[in-house]
Amino acid sequence: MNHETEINLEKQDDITIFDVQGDVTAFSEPFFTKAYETANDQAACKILLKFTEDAYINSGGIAILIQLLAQTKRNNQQICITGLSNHFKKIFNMVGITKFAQIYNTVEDAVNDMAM
Amino acid sequence: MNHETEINLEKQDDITIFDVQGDVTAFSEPFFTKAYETANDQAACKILLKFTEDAYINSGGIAILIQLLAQTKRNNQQICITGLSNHFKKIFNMVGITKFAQIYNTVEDAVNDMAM
Amino acid sequence: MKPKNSKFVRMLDENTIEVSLPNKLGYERIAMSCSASFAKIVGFLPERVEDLKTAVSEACLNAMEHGNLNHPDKRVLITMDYNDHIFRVSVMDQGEGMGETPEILEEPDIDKKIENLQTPRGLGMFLIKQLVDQVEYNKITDEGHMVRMVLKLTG
Amino acid sequence: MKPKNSKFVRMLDENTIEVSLPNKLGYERIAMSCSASFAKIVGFLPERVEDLKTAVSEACLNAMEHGNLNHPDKRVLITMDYNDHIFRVSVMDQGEGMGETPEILEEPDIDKKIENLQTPRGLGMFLIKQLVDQVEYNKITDEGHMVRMVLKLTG
Ligand SMILES: Nc1ncnc2c1ncn2[C@@H]1O[C@H](COP(=O)(O)OP(=O)(O)O)[C@@H](O)[C@H]1O
Ligand SMILES: Nc1ncnc2c1ncn2[C@@H]1O[C@H](COP(=O)(O)OP(=O)(O)O)[C@@H](O)[C@H]1O
Repeated sequence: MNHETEINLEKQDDITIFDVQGDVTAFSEPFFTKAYETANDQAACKILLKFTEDAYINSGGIAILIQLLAQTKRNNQQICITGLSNHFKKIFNMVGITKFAQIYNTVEDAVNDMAM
Repeated sequence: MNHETEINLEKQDDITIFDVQGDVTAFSEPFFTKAYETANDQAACKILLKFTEDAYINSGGIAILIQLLAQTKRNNQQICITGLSNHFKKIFNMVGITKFAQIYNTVEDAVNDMAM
Repeated sequence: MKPKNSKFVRMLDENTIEVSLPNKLGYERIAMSCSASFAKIVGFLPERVEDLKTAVSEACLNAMEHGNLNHPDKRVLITMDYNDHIFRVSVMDQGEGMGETPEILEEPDIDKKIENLQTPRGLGMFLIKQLVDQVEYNKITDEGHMVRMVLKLTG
Repeated sequence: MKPKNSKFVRMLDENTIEVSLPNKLGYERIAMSCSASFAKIVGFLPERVEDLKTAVSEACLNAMEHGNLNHPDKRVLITMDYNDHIFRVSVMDQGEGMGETPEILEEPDIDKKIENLQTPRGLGMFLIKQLVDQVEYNKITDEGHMVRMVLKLTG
């Protein structure tokens, strides 16, 4: 089963980009946990979640993202999102995720805005 | 049912391009017949079939292409193919279509080569 | 083996497609691509196909987890038909349903979730209700529990 | 209706997926996307998934045309399972099969086809044989005629 989510961490200025390859489901939890731990070890205070347009994201995956959002809020970190298809932009809006993480169309837009 | 194949005719130099949008199945026959009639009305002697990479082509559609190849051969017209995915390049090879119609990776390659 | 084929003929009309899946998380993707393919054939626009896929996915996940309680030997049965511009899809599991009052399910509240005052889960039914034109759940049939969703082809 | 669910449980094991389609040309796409989705889940590479899709498509087209003779009230049943790196897919129709000697089917010959000495059709079985690792056809079961294809997961 391809339950693998791959998350590569990249730095751009003071922003830590979580490059999320693959699907986001309940099986993604350990990958997000590990990525977030690594980011914290590096004292990240700005995080950008970058998804792929063709990712399959389900409610189990969204629950994990909500947990991550909760943690970043508690730790006073800024968190933003990019790379979503229009469908998942809509879904993230419905669920209310956009109240806690702004969605950008491109990495460039996100990085420019988060730098300010 | 989306049994529609859309074929738009374009001219590039002395080459008539059949821009085939959509799937190529037994239902595509009237569209190819019509396109070929139009091309003949314009006295086309070089035809380039341009498919889309994500097209679904089945044996019913290939049979129609073989009929078209047979007609172009009888009428001494040159016919070439472009826009196929690797999978359908392989299939066209297996069936032997490549003996009668060369396959090019790009329209440019085809046009350059056919111009000679 | 004889009864099987005849049963299929008897029970499924010429607009109906049926998919039977083992109860494995991840296999909801198969139901998603089947329903997407059917919806495209009958003329749904890409955005609407995405809505359908998410609704089917969530209904299957619930069937696997809550209906079939993750038992690997249970099945999820997806039935789809298209008639008069109406696309119907039912997802059936071998469970007991949600009890008498699924309506009292707490609505997801993102503020509460972020503050840890509500589980981060509990989004599936909410998404289904948002995405389809009509949903009936908690239908107990002789064959198990069924969620029925309807999407209208418009435009 | 009771027997249905229990029958499903009895007949289909936890690695088996079943899709039942009405006998409509075009609906083979549903079988294609289902099998593609399943093959991706179990780890087939994209090129091999394409081979599978074409094989499934051709088997379904044959089932609809030659097996079910285009009767709209007949069904095509696709069963797939994956075990020990072997992907099996059978396509069943409610027809009589191809007669005793399918082996004598004339091989497609493009030169003859172009010269109108052979029908442009007759490519389906040829493609299936080329694309899958193993194919058995003309199997008549109690449930109808079946084509069975096998693809191995390698590498
Ligand atoms: N098929 C089902 N069978 C039994 N109970 C169900 C089913 N689907 C949903 N439920 C009940 O409804 C609740 C809400 O489901 P849902 O909104 O999808 O969120 P989640 O699955 O994250 O709990 C579930 O926790 C479960 O109690
Ligand atoms: N499911 C089937 N039931 C009965 N006959 C079949 C079936 N599949 C194939 N055949 C027979 O085998 C022949 C060759 O099939 P195929 O190679 O797919 O080419 P085509 O469908 O273009 O004739 C068919 O013409 C038909 O006589």
